[in-house]
Amino acid sequence: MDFAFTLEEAAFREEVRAFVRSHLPVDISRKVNEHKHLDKDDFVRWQKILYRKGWMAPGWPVKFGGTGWTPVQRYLFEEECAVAGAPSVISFGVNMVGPVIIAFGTPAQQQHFLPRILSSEDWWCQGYSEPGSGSDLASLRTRAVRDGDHYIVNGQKTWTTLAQHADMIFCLVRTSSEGKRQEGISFLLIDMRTPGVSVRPIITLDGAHEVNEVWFDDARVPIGNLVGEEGKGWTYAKFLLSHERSGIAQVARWKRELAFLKRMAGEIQSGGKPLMADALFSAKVTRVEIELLALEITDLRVLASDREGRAPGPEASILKIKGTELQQAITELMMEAVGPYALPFLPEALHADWDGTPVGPAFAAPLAARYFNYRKTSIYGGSNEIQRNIIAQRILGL
Amino acid sequence: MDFAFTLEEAAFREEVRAFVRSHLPVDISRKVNEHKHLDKDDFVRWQKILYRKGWMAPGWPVKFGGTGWTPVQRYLFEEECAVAGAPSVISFGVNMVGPVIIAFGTPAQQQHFLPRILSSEDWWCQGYSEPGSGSDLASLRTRAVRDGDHYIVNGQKTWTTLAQHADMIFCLVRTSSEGKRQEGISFLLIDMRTPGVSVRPIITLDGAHEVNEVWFDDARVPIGNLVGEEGKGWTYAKFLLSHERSGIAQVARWKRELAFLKRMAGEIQSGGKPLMADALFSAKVTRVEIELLALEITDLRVLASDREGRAPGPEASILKIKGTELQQAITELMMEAVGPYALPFLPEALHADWDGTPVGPAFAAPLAARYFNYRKTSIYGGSNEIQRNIIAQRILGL
Amino acid sequence: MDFSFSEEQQLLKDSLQRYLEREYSFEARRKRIKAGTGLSAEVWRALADMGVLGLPFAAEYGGFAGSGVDSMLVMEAFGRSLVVEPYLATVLLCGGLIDQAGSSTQKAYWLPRIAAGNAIMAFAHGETDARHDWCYVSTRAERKGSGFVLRGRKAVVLHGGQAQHLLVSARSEGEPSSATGVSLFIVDAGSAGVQRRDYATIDGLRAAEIDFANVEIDATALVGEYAGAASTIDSVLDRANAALCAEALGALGALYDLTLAYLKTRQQFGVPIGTFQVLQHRMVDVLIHLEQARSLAYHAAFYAHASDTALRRRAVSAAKVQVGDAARFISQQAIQLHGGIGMTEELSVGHYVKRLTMINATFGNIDTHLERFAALA
Amino acid sequence: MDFSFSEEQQLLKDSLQRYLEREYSFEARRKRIKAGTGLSAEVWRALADMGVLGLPFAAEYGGFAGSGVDSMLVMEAFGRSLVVEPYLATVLLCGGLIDQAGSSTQKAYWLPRIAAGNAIMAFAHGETDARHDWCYVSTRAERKGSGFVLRGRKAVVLHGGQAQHLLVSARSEGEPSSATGVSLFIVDAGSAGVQRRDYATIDGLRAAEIDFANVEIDATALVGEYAGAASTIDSVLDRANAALCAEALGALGALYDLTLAYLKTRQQFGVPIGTFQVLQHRMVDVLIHLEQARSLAYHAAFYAHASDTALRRRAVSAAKVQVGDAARFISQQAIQLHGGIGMTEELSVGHYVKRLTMINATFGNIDTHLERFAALA
Repeated sequence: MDFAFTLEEAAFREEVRAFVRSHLPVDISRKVNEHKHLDKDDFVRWQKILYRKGWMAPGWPVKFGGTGWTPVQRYLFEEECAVAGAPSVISFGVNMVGPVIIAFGTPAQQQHFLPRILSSEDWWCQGYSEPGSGSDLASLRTRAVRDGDHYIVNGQKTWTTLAQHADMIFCLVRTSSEGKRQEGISFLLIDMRTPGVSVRPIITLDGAHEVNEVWFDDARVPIGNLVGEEGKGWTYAKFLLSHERSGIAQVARWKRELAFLKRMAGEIQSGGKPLMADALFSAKVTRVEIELLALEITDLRVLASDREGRAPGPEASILKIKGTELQQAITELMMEAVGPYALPFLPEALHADWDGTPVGPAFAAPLAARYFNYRKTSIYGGSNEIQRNIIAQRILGL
Repeated sequence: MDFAFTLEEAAFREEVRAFVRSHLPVDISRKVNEHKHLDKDDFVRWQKILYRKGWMAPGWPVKFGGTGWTPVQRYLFEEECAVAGAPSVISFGVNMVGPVIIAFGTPAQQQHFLPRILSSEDWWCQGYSEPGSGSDLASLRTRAVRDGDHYIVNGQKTWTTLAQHADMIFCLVRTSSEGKRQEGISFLLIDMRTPGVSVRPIITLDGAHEVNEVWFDDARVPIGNLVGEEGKGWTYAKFLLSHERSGIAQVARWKRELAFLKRMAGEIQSGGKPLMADALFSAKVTRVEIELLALEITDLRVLASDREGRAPGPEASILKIKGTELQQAITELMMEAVGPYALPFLPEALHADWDGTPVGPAFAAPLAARYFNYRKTSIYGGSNEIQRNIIAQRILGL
Repeated sequence: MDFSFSEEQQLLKDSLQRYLEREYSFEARRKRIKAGTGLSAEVWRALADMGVLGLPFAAEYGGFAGSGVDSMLVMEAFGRSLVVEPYLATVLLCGGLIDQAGSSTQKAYWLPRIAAGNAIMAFAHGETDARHDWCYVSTRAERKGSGFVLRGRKAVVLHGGQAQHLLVSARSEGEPSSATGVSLFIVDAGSAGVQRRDYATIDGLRAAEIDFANVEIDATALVGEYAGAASTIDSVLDRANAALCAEALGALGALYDLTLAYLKTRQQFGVPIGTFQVLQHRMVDVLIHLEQARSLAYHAAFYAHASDTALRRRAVSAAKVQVGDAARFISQQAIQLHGGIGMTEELSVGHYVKRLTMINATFGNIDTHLERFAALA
Repeated sequence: MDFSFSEEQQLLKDSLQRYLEREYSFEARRKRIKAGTGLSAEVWRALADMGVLGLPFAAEYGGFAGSGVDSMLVMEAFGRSLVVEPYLATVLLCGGLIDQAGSSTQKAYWLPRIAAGNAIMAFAHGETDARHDWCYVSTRAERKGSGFVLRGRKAVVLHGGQAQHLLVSARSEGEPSSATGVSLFIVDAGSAGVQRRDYATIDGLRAAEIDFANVEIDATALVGEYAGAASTIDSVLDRANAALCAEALGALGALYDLTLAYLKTRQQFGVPIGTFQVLQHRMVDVLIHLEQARSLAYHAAFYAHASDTALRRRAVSAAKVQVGDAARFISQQAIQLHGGIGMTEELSVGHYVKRLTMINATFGNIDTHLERFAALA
């Protein structure tokens, strides 16, 4: 047992740190660190920098443009990016549809789509949820009916994150209503510019436009955009879910946020003394800090068992549950820290180019909205209740 | 809306207080206040005092020896008894089997059993649970087979509280295995001296002998001891459960215990200052105090809706859940308060007549054992999970 | 011991609820908020006509000598309809301060105007470095001639931008955290040196940062004793907190109803999600939180006007803790049980959650009141 | 970054587990406790033979220079079998103190004896008014001639009644809570003026209250620097706490196994109770608590011997908090999920629960370590 990194790993960390330090644009990291709004261009700029370095897709096989890193190297890479305030790479392309295309796509699909993901030419989004299909995904009703060389797609997806920026969407669609519900589902790649595809914004309680409805009205999709076999979409979706676990807990990012919280609470005066000197507040922060340290090690233990070739399995659900609980706790403590300054709501103050005077301390403006926004994390990607069902079934055998 | 008691209620409280102050034996209240072991005789002595005053069965109809008090008067009576450190009246006779006999018993049963309950001549215990029937009470298997003027009873009951002192046991027994499981159950009163009835102690993790197994081996029970109709036992049991709710939360008693905790924590030194000055400990005590205040009012609100003739219903389950949670929290805080003095285990120190020197502060001896003992409260009388099922079904309609 | 409402109270409750259901629908509210005016003249007029604006004041001032329980009924109804009008700021805070500390002249002047809906006022008390310490006042008041000069800045003043007049707390002696040395002044919001920055709050109300740059006021502006306002402020903030607990209770009741209904209708895996035991037990815990919160909100409303200050403070702080815990738990569960739809702007769920969360950040959070209660115990 | 055990460690773990499964069954343990001797000669001998008693010491003292991880493996196995022998008191506490602070003569004398199983020792440190403040020492040490006189009382000294020799902390200067001014002495438990009261603890161990009434000891009794023992005590208690976390981990693993098995076998309403979703999710939370506790128990074991004291303290206090929270939650749920049967003396469940609960009351509780961690952050 050794909690220290090897010399090679330490050297790798230095290499990543040096690169990120010299290449991450300062205006972007400032937005990230100060919880400002990030434009599409901010994400794409950073992703193109990674692309040019060859670090856009650490998890992919080398022959498709991956790095060949060990799980620990990937962990260190993510940590260094997070500490420096790099934006998260948008997952839908590189971490979600990419691995599916690599595993199940045709050579033509691989040649067409993968380079465009690496270069950020295509922005992907995910078409899973429907208004009637939340936790019960297999009940989805968007239909794709074969018509010559095309599928005619009709239906509605919802909670489609950042679809307003997307060039492509990967969808679960129903190609058959016979047999078990899961067996009629196929995995289809759809160009967002296809006639009949429309996007309608959903505004969330924090006032943000992050998710959307995506409507398909007789959208014609070439059959070449079907991944794998018709009716096997459920299998590919499960593969996708279990595949991308590295970084699911986002510990490094939340260590940065926790440090921010502690700095903030050291500055905030609470009736004559710094808030961090308040025993009850300090105890809450400390408990989160300890839990996060534990989660970091739990995450590394899962990584390590990965490296040893054992099946990764449903431990990812533990990381998801605990990770989102801690994210929610941290956003709540941040909001609590600013006291009555949680109330002012100035959406314009969330834009980096806003030159107004903040109300109260500058860090306060995004915090309440952010707390509300983060309630989503225990709902999306399989609600925490669904994750507990998975653990009960697959780890506990209940 | 008025949180104050009426003049009549205040006068009644004074009357009760004066009586309890002058009649409660000091040696008994000392045992109660200091968490010492109470003998059978301690309970019986106090119950006989109440009997002579006519206050043994406040909940019974006047014609059977009840008091005719309003629910608020009963609440005040219980509060005054609790504050003074009176032992709780043992429920099995007066609060459990008594009302069943009053509602469903024959005149002969009423004339025989009720006076003996009032005078504490009979100590009752409850024969419900069996090794295979915990939460699923209807699966019970103790059989009573008719043989002339008798039932022949065979089987085993468990978790029978204080059966070692009991003269009588009221049992749910299976008289038929046909139809729905509930329909084959009857309600039988059994003399503990009947040949074939035996009691075996169960020692609990705190070292106490409080519960027992009760075995029936061809025990002959006169058919005159059947309550109501054969096969209707389940109905009577449900009546019993829903009937006795007053005082289920035992708020007054736990207010006394909380006051004890606060006095204790004021005396205990924690590395140079009183424990109550510790912000984290004080916050935990305060939260319990506030919750207990809330529960007191919730309890009174249920009482009030009772008085107004509305159905009492499953609100009792709320009182049971919250009451036991707070009892467990208080016993845990008491144990936590004494720090390492939770470790010493001197069962002899729990007896009032022990004249040894305590290890550490005198109040410390019972506290860890008591914490362990109180884990039972969320299990017995219908586990808190079962209570939540009841609320979900009967209040929420889920 | 009686938990029922009088006939008059029941009438007030019913008529107010009926009015709000008719005129203050979720859609109507949304439009009013969008207007950005911070109050709606026709609603204010209607509330005046119903007697709600004068409810707490004596009959001689156009009121009904309402009790804490009466205020609770109003605020609970407001909470259920998410009313964003300046009732707390004008009637309970400023009206309360004048009623408790004002001279008979001041009362006779201001209270009838408030009751009639002709005065919008705000209590400029909180400050940037106070957070939840409500003794903390660093704004200075100095005598000048027969009058005073005010200098300082007030933070997150509810409806501070809409008020025509401000009640301002300012200190003439002592450290900012000291309980003594604070006075109250009525200041015309248009006075020279008063600068206001009005903004929206995340729960749909309005608030303002207000600068007082050597604002000169005359002697009649002083409300109550010079340097002796502490106990009045404490008392009025206790009543305001009891009222906020009642408002929270209204919102919590609405969230409970919405969520329970959703559990019964939303289908997943071919059954209503309310058939899943985990969600059933979660909803039971929602109910228990709600009932416990209701008990202490009632208790606080009853004792908010008590002359025994220790009793009043304990009752109010206990309620703020219990209601606050319920608000956190029920808010978080209401969203979780609704799933994605609970996150959207167009459903009322999120708006109840936002208001409840902000109530917890107003006039002392859970920890503050926990410590205040402990100190009184 | 490597979370696996070396071959030697795996071997130690396996052989110790095998031995305990064979010789330290629940029944055998019960009999040993009933005997009231506080330790079992044959077990102690076997542990010496296996090299466990000398594990942490250098080879020259008959040991194996074991790391914190090695101690963890031993303590985790002890936790799983609920071993009540004086390993913590003798090997980790007293052996650790002598190893870290003793002169070469003292080490050469004592460590081989401990390793060979020929010395039972106890660390007399805690006091009546200390509670969880481990700096608190009011027992006095005064110079007398070339030696010292000890005066004071020690509380809840683990295995204090069984030890032939005691390591005693005593103060020559400063207030009882002061971190400096404390020395360590080896005292023969049979010395004139030493009075011991041996008693059982609720988790099956033994402890003692020990009075020192002007106990005279000579200069050679001093271990380490005069009035300079604070950092040694801090370090050894950190290692002891890491070891307690490992012991807790063993007990938690056993509770997890027992409870999960019970959920699968216990039938109610015609099905195993593990089919009820509420109990499933509860058990998932048990697992998550266990895994999080395991992570920090490993972390503490690895850094328990670190030379960077801040790193060591943070790792140990973090583990004591996380493992402590897990111990509370899992203990309470293990009983709850077992129902009545979990309350009985004859099932092991309750015994694990008792030990885990007492670990939380030993060498700093959850709150103490939370505050210690915060102060280091």
